[in-house]
Amino acid sequence: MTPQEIFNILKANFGGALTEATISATGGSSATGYAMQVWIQIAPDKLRDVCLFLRDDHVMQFDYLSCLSGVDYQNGSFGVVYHLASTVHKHKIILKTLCKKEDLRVQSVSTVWGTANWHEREAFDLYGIVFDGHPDLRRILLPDDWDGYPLRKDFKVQEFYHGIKVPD
Amino acid sequence: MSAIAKYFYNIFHSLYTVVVGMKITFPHLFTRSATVQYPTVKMKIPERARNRLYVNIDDCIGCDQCAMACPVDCITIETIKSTPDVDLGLTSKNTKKRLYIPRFDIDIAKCCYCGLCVWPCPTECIVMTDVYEFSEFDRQNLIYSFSNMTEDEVGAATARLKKYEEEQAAKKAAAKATSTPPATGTAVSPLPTPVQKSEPPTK
Amino acid sequence: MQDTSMLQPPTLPTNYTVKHGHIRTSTGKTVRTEEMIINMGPQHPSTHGVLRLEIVVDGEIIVECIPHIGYLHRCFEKHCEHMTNYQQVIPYVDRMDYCSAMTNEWAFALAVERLLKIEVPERVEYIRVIMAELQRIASHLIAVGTYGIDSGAFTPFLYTFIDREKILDLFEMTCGARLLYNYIWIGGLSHDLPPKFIEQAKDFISYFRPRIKMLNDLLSYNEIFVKRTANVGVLPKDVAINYAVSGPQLRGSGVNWDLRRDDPYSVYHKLNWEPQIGKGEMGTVGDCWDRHIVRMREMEQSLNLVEQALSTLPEGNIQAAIPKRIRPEKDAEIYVRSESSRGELGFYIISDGTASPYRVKARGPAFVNLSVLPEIAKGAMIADLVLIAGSIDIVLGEVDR
Amino acid sequence: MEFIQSILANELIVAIILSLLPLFFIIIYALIVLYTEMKVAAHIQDRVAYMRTGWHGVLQPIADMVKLLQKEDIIPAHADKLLFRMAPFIAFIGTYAAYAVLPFSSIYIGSNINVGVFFLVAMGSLVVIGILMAGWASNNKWSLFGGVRSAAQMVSYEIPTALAIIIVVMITGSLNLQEITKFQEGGIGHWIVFGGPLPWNQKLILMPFTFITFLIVFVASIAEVNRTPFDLPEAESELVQGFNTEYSGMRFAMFYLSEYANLFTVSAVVVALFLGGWSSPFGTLMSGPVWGIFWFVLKAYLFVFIQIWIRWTLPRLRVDQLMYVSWKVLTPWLFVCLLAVGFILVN
Repeated sequence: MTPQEIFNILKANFGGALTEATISATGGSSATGYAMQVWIQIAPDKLRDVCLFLRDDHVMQFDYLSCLSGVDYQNGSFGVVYHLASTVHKHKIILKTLCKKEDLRVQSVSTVWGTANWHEREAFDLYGIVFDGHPDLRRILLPDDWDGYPLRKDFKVQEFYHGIKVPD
Repeated sequence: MSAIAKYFYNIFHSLYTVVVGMKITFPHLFTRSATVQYPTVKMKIPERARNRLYVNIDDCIGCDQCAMACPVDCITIETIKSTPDVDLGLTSKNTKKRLYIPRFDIDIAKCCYCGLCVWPCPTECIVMTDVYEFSEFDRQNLIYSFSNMTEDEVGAATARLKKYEEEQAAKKAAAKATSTPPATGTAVSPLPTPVQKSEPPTK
Repeated sequence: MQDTSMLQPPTLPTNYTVKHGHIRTSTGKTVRTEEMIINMGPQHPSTHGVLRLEIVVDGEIIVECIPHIGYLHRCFEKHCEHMTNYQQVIPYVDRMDYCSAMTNEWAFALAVERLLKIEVPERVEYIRVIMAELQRIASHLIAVGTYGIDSGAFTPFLYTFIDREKILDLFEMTCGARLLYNYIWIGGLSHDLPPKFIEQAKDFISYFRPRIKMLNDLLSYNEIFVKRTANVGVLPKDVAINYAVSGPQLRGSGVNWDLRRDDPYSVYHKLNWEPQIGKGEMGTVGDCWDRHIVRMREMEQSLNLVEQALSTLPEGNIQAAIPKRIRPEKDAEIYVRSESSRGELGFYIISDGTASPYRVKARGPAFVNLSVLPEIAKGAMIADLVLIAGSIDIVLGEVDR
Repeated sequence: MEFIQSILANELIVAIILSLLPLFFIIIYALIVLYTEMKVAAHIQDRVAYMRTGWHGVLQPIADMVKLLQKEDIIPAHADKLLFRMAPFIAFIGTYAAYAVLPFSSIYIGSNINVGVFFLVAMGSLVVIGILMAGWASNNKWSLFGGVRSAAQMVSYEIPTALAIIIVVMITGSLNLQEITKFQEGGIGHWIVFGGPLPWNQKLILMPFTFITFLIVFVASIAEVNRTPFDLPEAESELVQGFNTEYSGMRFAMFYLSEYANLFTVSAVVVALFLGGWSSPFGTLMSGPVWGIFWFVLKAYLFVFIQIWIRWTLPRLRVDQLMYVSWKVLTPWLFVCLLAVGFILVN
């Protein structure tokens, strides 16, 4: 199933939640792997229902969340990108959600896919994106009392950590 | 299999596999050892081995390619332009040398031995030798400096360069009537977000 | 009086209260029992690196297991954003999963090549298959060797390392390094194969095939090892897919999923080979023994792949397609996955038109495979937890990035 | 031991000398076994052990001992000081006491008591107390595990050893080890492993049962000494180093010595009971008091080699599997052998 068909089915079921799918004419799908520049953008508060539908619908069956990554777009908005795949139908889709820098709140999908638990904790740890409904949202890679979120483009390393000089 | 048969199978099978395991390890008592007594016997190193860096400073034209290619920035080079009247001689590939190199340091403690500096060097003066025993007691000794210019040579070169530049500046001041240089450079714009509207992103 | 704050038991971050129970002894007296919180790691002989498992133990049975990672976090993704060109990221990608550096390099090079839409010459594809499959054997040898030590048999570890030395000699002969190669570049390779490579590789193949059978007899089919690993740490098929587990761990649970075939890249479709799946011969499907035997059989498959690739190696210039300046177009982004020895290794790259990448997200298989550990470790014994963690074959460089 | 008594009139000095004689044997023997274990382990794994200390590493055991002796032995902060210090010596007493009843040769036996074998089993359980004390006293969760596991293991493997001894005693008719060995004198045919010196018709039927008992005692003896595949108490990969995690220096050396001494004791017991202690396998050829010591030590040393060989081949069992083997496999089979031997001997 091509991304366009998936987008149409989603538009039929969820209408409002979907802002749009940028199916780029020029991008097109490269020989194999993910189509470049083809993703479906979803509002952060409708995320969990869309993902539940994507996973449980027998036509789609996106049961494999391959990768969840946070991105800092440097102009006041952060994105969370979901790369989904289906081990049954072997097709793939990319979902994106955008949230303003002031209130970084996205619905957690860790109840939909178990792997999202650690991926979301990493996104929180490195970007500060808060995932509502995450069972145990705390830092995963950095020490618990580290301040600041390192992967943000405007991150300044703290001078001392527990009295230890942090090399710049 | 009924429980009793399984019980007996377990016993005899484990005895059998224990004996099989021991039959495998026994002949190893008599096979030659795969280890080598290191300091007395040294393993042969293949000729492409990437270990310690060596720079043939005579060939180096100070182009800074290797310093830019290094992922960990462990090469620091300083150069002084030479005045046209001085002839610095030719490199082995007879390209003209125009820069003095007072300082060419490689911090081998930081080097990750990836070999990315060897690839872009135009005169192939930086190579990776197969010396792997170069540990030191003091980390400072691991900073290798390959430049062979003495202090006064550096002083002389800078003095000559300064004098030459003053002459140029004076000549340019004399011919001040020409037009002023144009403004250059544009700031690199940050990456815009995927646009809200549905038209595809511009190429 | 030294500060005792450090001495009280480690508080579990989650709201876990230690349960108390009562046991009636034979003399009729009731004895109060209490669960114990133990730190297995970050410095422990069998956590395969700096992984800290905080386990709540009732006697020998594990009630709760919480992994703490991040002790080897080297901010790989932040480094990538400061590199002056894409080629400089390759040495960093090597250091992510240092046990199978070749497959890491290939994953990253594949992603950037697709970003730039470069077609790589045929000879480079075949050499990459040879190198990646040899690296898969070397990585599985480490996994199998350390798994032997976890279960108590020290000797197989040294046999596997003798074999691994032969593969490392092949690598050192080709690209000069034994562990972190920086061999697969974007668009080609750093060196061509030396003249003696093919003949020495063929010797290795004929030497190594009987060694796999010997290792199987010594370890895999040994009844004590089977008793220790069968029906231990069973990972059911749907839980595995839900946790996006990949690689030998997913195939051990009976899911026929191998990215070399299901998300095809390079010339794997031209070579005939078969992904190995766990069938639950010694216990239930998806137990530690299945994961172990899948790795052993995958080594045989990799041997066949190397043999076929060596026999049909075409000629060509391996540095023809290396771009002079790598500048992907603005706002281009791509996620490419490939099969590293531990599972699906994916790179999500966003470029902003300059020579340095804007965002690189590395999806490490070990990081995801480890997240399923608390799920399957409940109810196991401490000796089993060691084996379950060993069967997941984690490398902390990749877990922490 | 009348020979020594006749030289020195005083009774006390004789007792001291007699009690110290095995100590010298143990120390020399421990160095030899340390060297053998190092070399056998190395060659099984296709590597050579130490080659620098002396010719082919001959002086390495001495170097190890000197290192352990002069190393500082640390006591953890909140350890139970008294128990912590006493544990290694209690463990060593348990093994060392067994040397009193081992029949080295026809004229030399520590003390020719007629409950020899029974004394052996009793002393064996002292080691358990030592290890438990070490496990509890070092205030470390891992060593607590090691101590508790070793208690469970040692207790449950003393049952098969005791049962097997009953079978041997039934055949030979006496508890005194010297009698048992005399009973098996006269060549390989008379050893209890092959049915003992009974008439042919009884011997043939008895052979399978005594051989099975021999195998079971050998397996139980490996468990008694905490060697792979039963080395749960000091399982490197799970419990870091089990009960001796917190020990270092002199105390660790004491545990080390008691482990190797125990290794010899247990093999010596198996040899004395089943393979005709100091009797030579060729009947009268090369048999006599001095040859007796040679045969006894050689046979025991052969078993020590086999245990080392097993250690570097097999993986380790889990605690519940360990219990399963002892209670569900070894003990029932021994009851079967007991009944069979009893039935055969009666008629």
